[in-house]
Amino acid sequence: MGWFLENAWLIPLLPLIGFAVITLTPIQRNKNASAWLATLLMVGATIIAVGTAVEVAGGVKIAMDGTVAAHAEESHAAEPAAEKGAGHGFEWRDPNIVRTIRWAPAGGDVPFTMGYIIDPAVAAMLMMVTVTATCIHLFSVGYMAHDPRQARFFSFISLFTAAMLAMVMASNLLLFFMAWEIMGLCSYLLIGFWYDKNYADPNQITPRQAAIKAFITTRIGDVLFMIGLAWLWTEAGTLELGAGPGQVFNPELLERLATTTTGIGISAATGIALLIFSGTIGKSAQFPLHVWLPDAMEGPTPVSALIHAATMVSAGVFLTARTFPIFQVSDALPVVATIGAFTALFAALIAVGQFDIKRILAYSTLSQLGFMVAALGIGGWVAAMFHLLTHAFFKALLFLGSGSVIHGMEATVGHDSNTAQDIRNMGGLRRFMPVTFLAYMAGFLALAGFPGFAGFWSKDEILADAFRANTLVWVVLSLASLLTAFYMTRQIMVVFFGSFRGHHPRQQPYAFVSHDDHHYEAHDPHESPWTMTTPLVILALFAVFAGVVNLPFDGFHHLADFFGQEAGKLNLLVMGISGAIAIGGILLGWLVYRNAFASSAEEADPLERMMPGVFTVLNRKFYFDELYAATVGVAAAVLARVWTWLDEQVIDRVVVETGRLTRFLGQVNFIVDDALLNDGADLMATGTQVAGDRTRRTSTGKVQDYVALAFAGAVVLGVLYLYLVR
Amino acid sequence: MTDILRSWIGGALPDWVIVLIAYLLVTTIVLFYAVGNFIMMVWAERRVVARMQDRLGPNRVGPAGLLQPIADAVKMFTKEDIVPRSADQWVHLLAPIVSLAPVAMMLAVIPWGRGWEPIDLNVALLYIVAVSAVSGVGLMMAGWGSNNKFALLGAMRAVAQLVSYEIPAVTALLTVVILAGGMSLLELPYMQAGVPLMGATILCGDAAGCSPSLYTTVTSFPGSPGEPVQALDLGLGWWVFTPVGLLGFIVFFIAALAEGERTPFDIPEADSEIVAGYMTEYSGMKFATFYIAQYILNFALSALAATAFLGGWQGPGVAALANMGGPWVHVAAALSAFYLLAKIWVLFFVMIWLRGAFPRLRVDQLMDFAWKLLLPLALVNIVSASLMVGLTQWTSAQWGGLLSLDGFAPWQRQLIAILVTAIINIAAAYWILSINQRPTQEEWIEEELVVAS
Amino acid sequence: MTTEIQTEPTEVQTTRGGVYVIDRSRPRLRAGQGLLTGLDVVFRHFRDALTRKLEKPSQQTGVFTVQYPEERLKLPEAFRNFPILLYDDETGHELCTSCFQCQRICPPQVIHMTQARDPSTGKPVPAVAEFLIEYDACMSCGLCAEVCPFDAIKMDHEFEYSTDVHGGLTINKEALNRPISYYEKIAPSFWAEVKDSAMKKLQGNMKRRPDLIGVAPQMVEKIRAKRAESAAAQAPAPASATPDAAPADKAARLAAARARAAEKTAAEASAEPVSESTPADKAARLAAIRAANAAKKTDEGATEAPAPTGGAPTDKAARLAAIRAANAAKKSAEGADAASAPPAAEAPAPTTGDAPTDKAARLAAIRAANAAKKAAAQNDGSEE
Amino acid sequence: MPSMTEAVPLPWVLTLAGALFCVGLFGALSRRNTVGILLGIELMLNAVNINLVAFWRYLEPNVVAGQTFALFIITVAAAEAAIGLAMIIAIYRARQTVNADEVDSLRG
Amino acid sequence: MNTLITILFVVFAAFILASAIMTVTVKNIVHAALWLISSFFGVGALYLLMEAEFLGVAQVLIYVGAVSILILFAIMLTRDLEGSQNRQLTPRWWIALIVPAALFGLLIVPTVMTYAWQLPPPPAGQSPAISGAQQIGTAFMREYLLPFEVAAILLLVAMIGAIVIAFEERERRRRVLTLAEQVRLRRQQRQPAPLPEPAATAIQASEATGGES
Repeated sequence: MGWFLENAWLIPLLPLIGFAVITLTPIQRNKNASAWLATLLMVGATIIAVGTAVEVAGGVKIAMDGTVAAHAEESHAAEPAAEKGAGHGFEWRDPNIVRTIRWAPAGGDVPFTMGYIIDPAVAAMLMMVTVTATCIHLFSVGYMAHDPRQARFFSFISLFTAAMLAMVMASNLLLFFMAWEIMGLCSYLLIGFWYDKNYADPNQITPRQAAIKAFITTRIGDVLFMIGLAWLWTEAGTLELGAGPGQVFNPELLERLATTTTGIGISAATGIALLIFSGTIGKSAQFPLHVWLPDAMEGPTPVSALIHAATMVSAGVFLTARTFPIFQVSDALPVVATIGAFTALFAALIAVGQFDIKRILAYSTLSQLGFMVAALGIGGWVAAMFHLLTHAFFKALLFLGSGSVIHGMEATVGHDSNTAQDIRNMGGLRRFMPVTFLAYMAGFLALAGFPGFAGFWSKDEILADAFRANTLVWVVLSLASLLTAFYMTRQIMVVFFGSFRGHHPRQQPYAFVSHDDHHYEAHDPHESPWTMTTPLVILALFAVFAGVVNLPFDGFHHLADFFGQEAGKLNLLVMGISGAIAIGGILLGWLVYRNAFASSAEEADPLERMMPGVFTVLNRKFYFDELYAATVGVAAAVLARVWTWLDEQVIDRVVVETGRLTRFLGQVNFIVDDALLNDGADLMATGTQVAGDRTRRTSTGKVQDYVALAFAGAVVLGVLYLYLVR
Repeated sequence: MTDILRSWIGGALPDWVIVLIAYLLVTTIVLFYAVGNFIMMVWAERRVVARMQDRLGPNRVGPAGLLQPIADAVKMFTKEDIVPRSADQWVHLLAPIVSLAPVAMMLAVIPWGRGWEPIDLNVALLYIVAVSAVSGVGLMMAGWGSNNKFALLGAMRAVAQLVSYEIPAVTALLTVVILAGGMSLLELPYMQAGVPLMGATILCGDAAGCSPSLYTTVTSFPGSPGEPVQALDLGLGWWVFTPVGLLGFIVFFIAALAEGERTPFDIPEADSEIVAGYMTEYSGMKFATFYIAQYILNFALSALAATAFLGGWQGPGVAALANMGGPWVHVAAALSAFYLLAKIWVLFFVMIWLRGAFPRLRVDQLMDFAWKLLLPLALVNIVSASLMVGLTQWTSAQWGGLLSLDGFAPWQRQLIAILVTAIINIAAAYWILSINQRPTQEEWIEEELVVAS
Repeated sequence: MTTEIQTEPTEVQTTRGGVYVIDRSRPRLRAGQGLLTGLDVVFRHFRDALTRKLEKPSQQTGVFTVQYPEERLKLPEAFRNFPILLYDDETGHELCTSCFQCQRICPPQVIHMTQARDPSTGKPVPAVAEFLIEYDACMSCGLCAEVCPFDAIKMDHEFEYSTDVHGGLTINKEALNRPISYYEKIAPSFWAEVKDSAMKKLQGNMKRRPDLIGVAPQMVEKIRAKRAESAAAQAPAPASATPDAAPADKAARLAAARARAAEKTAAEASAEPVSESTPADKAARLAAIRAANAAKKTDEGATEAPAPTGGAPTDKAARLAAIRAANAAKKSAEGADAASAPPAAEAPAPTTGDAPTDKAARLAAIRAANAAKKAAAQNDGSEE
Repeated sequence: MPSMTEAVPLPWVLTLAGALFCVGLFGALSRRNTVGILLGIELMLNAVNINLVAFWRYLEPNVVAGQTFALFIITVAAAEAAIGLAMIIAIYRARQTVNADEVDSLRG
Repeated sequence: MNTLITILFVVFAAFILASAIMTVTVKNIVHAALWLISSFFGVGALYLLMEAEFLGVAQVLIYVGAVSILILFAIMLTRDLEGSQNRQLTPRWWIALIVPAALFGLLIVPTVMTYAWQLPPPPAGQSPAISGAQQIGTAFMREYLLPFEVAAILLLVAMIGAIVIAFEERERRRRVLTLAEQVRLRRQQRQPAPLPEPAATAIQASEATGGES
């Protein structure tokens, strides 16, 4: 007992070893070897992570001195933490193991430490991350098989996985932030993985532009996050996670934070919480900073699945969940809820108007992350974590499925992402790719919230919490969930049903003239190799059955018990409504899209025919990119102009005028001097000149003379001190 | 030695006279030992190299040519001592002395046998390194004082080589310092008791029933420092058998070849290029002094390599004989001295062997080799050595609680450490060798074509 | 060592004999492997050199040193060092007919000889009276043996001639003579090629040689002893007049062979030589031969002799002739009586000098003396 | 065990160090050759080291600070020698001289 | 024994000072450097006398083994213009003599001699704990960690700086080819460029026509 907990540090270490080995050794010259090495190391990490989770579930706790205590049932898990209202039951539980080493002295009493901490939430996250990462590694072996930079790809995603796991396990917010930044770097590198790719359309965003955009956008949130950490450190003197003395969730400290009022009228806790939440906004692409995530789809599809659907973006949610005690004592929760709910609806609306299969999923991800954030905002901590886990599985599944679809489509329409990812060029794929279709259906039903699937249970729990806490939020989320079902049905209908249109794809407005794609026409889309379908099947199983870990019935709150938090209450009304919403959304989608694009890929979208204006707005993503370009971009340009003007017109002018004035004064002075003061001054000047001439000889330019003089001065001073002063 | 003299002479002389006599006696013995070895080395080198070239070598003077070095010495003594007119007289005169003296001083701290140690210096390793660095001054003096461009070139080459290869040599010796936890040379052979690879980590299970001829008392062994225990001892726990020691030994031995100006690195006296390097203007006894200095340096470096990595005087049977007590201790000492001498001669044979096999390097190759190959390997080896010490000797408290090996038996910890260091060293060696590979033909052809055009 | 690089050599037969082929191709070497391979090769040489000698050409390792004084390599048949003269084992007759071919072709001009004359008639016979070779200047080119039409001169295998005295390396006929069986032993196939023609020519020459002329000096004693034996057995016969006049020592024999006037020979020969066979002695003999040759030439052109003295003497014979002519002129002026006295007085002077460093001077002196003597004698003869 | 502290008074050692320092200073001030100046500076550094070691030995033999700082000074001396000689070589390349009194761009 | 140590100290001191004076006065700069080395040796011996073994050995290693070699190298790289017959002292060497003499006579000697040194009492029985190499190493890793790191960085910076300052830009460094490489290069240069194979051209042609049709 306890071996897995003791050696949990191996979990991030194994992918890190993979990264180091692939990067530093000649194994990088062999594509297959590097891919399989990374995958096998991930399998190892998965085994340890699952073992860790099992041990945590078994209640094993290891104290600092190494004594192992195994109790099957924690006593305090049963008793409700506090009767603060629905869902506000989060309470920091003692972790199962904490192991730290000191690595840098800090100004305060507590030095900075590095180490890992494992509690149920971490264990669940570890399991989720490792399982999805392993599946995606395996998927990538097939998906990236023909890429010349395969070794680099595996090195990057290994590094990313290591950073993500390290972040999850971090015992310390500083370490958390470091891993967070490494993830940001990996995200940048992987979005820009095909950095040499160019498009015919000059307005279409290229991978390298997307990478820069993602990096800079998230940087805004990260900087604010770091400021929040600095503030927290100033206030608390520590960044250790934990509720003990000298740790950030110490009740007295939280109390002090909540009562300290800053100059702008909010409490320190609120300020810190808002700043930390900025990190979440950046990383999880919440409303004002959401623009980078859809463009991040320019990266390889496994990257989209791993980083931009399952793990990294949910790290933002995890951040808020991790620092939830601070949020609890602050007034920031309404902000969180508002932003989350708004993003959920807003992104779902945009998703309706997209044609790129990956972008639809990307906006869906935004929307679902909005769900989680909103759930946190209304205090549904367990619901948020639950949805985070289930969403990771089925969204990774959907992305991998879309990757499989794209992989199949490329056989027909060529390696052009614009063509291969356009759902209008697909259709009827269920005949060609049965395994992908079935897995995709599982993911679709889970995401749409079809009763019985994983997404239904988790989303229902969020909705139930929202219904109890804030009706407005509930309404917004319900709308978003309806839209979710609708756009997913749209996608399914267009992609997998109907007739295959890929043999005559849409004409690209900027397509290259000489295509060498014509010889692909003969091919039909094909099913993907086993390395790609196996992860799909595994993840599909999760998508179907992952919900059972936390059914809203008494006695089935396994996850809540596991976390040691209060379980959500069963609300049959809400459950019925959400089930009806899901089924209604699917029916609506089926009605609208059952005959869409029946004739050709050039046909207009049915929704566009019904409401052309609205659809255009949705398709153009509410013109947010244009808005940012028009506001932030223009503001920056204007600011630059202003500074140029200031520099040229004001500062330079002042300098020039000062010069002129001085010159004028000088002329006046010259007259006075020449007429009045010349003789006496001449004498003085001559005297000075002679004196200077004499003095000048001491300045021989020879260093030795200067040193001799310096020492002579020292001797003189010393003699004065020794013989005269004393 | 002092004690023996005291017991012989007793109170007849004041104590400091006895100490002085003892010192002089030991110095004389050691120097005679070294010079005797020098003579045999000269003979052996000529004979062995001759055999490697399918010749017989000198075999006319004395039985099997054994008296050939004596004849050479007589010739050297009787040759005219020529000092070039434009040479710097004093510098020219002092140079051979300055290059021989430090070499002779190196012999002072080497343990020649079990209990046969001239001086116990607690910074002995550093002392040897420091003193051997002094001979560079002698070479520089020889090169400059001769007022000859070949001599100056040779001296510059010699000193550059000496300084460059000192770094890998010292770095390789640092692994020994890390393993031993100190810089004293006397402790090293005692620490290399035990069995190959595992060292003195196989403990006697039953304290009463362990044969003193097979088991020896070890005080500092991994796991429980300070408590004397009985460990299996065949006198073969040499560090060269562990991955760390092996890599360190290889690096140190190669660097020692360069420091002793042995053949692949005999660039300073490359006779086909710069006549005889810094020795160009020397003849007679001064030349012989340089010659002696060079061979004794080889001898001392071989002794150092043997002591640091090959167990020194340690060998099968020494501990058993010493455990028998009484006069057997002296037998053990003699046997141990023989072991050390045998190791030195094996190393010297390898030097001759290399001379028979390899051509001379170019200067740039020499520097590349030191800085791009030996030094990285030695640095990696330091990491390995630290890991080895940590894995075999640290408690979990010293690891910050991250790695707990407290419950393991010493031999298990040793095994883990050997596996880990072997992996690190092999991977590093492979990596460093692969990045140092010569460019393929296409690459350099391209480069040269660019240069040519 | 993973790669075995030194495969055993295989012998391949070609039209010109067997060739040993060693396969040195090897797979690509990784870093450091080449060094180890080199060490391996060297160690194999070391090991084998301790245990075995290099004997076959196919063998690549083993000691190849030959410890020379104790061990010697078998010399090949065609090995050549210095020339020797051959004589017939049975009859003792030398193969040399004194044809002067070798003397002419010798690049360093170290071969000197005089032709034997019939003492009774004074006519030259196809045999050599004295034959000298200066080994110290010989360059072992073998041209003399090449040109010899009678296969009389051959190249020897003996090469250990080192000495600290140059003059000791001027070898006379007795020292040069070897029996044919000796040469047959060192070069059997070469001798077999020429044996028949050489013996045939020898038979022809022997017929033209009166008495013991042309017999190797070693054999002369033997033959003479045999004859004396047979004569003693029969009766004191008047058959041999010459033996009385010929003294036992070599110089006397040389003089006997050289002299044309029988009555003068004995007296001169006894006066000229010195007791020991010093280098000077040999040098004197050499000078005598040269002078004799020169004199022989003056036989042919006595009237022309003064002419070259006016011009620059470019050729050795001419120079000798000039000296001789000068001396002869002097001697003829002094008179016939004194002609024999000064040479006899002069000749010992250089020979008794205990450090004859200047060979040339000595040679010139002897040569001049002898030439004068000969010229005087000849002048007497011709004037009378 | 006899020791230096009993045999030699501390002021002797300090005087030796001071004399060495002054000799070094003289060398640094008077040499024309730049390398000679460097030699003088090395002597001065050695004098300081002698002082440090002497204070350690006589006053605080249980504290390692004296030796530690002597080692730091040795380090600094090594760095100084490397940089100084590099500068000398650079000056020599630029001006073909190593004479300190010819390098006087600072002259007023 | 104390007398012996006193004598040794005096000898060492005289040796150090004599070598130092020779260093600063001797004409030939190489001789000066050699005298400096002997002075270093004397200081090392003094350290040993003061029972600072590690420091003594380090002195020999660093000063004699490295710094002086460096100095000798520098002298030999810059020496050819500096004949030993040139004037070795600056014209104002008397100033340079007065200042150190005043420093020594007026400041150092009076201060050292008159100050009341608070020497600790001689230990009774055993000698005081002398810190050896191990203690120094521990000190470097504990309380002097920061200075230690700074010294390391200083050395690194000095090394890089020395290289940068003294680096001589060459036109282009050319690798010296071995004989085998030269032969191979020649052979390759001699070979004409390989002609395109007829089969390949045929295929290209057919492709071209196929593309047109």
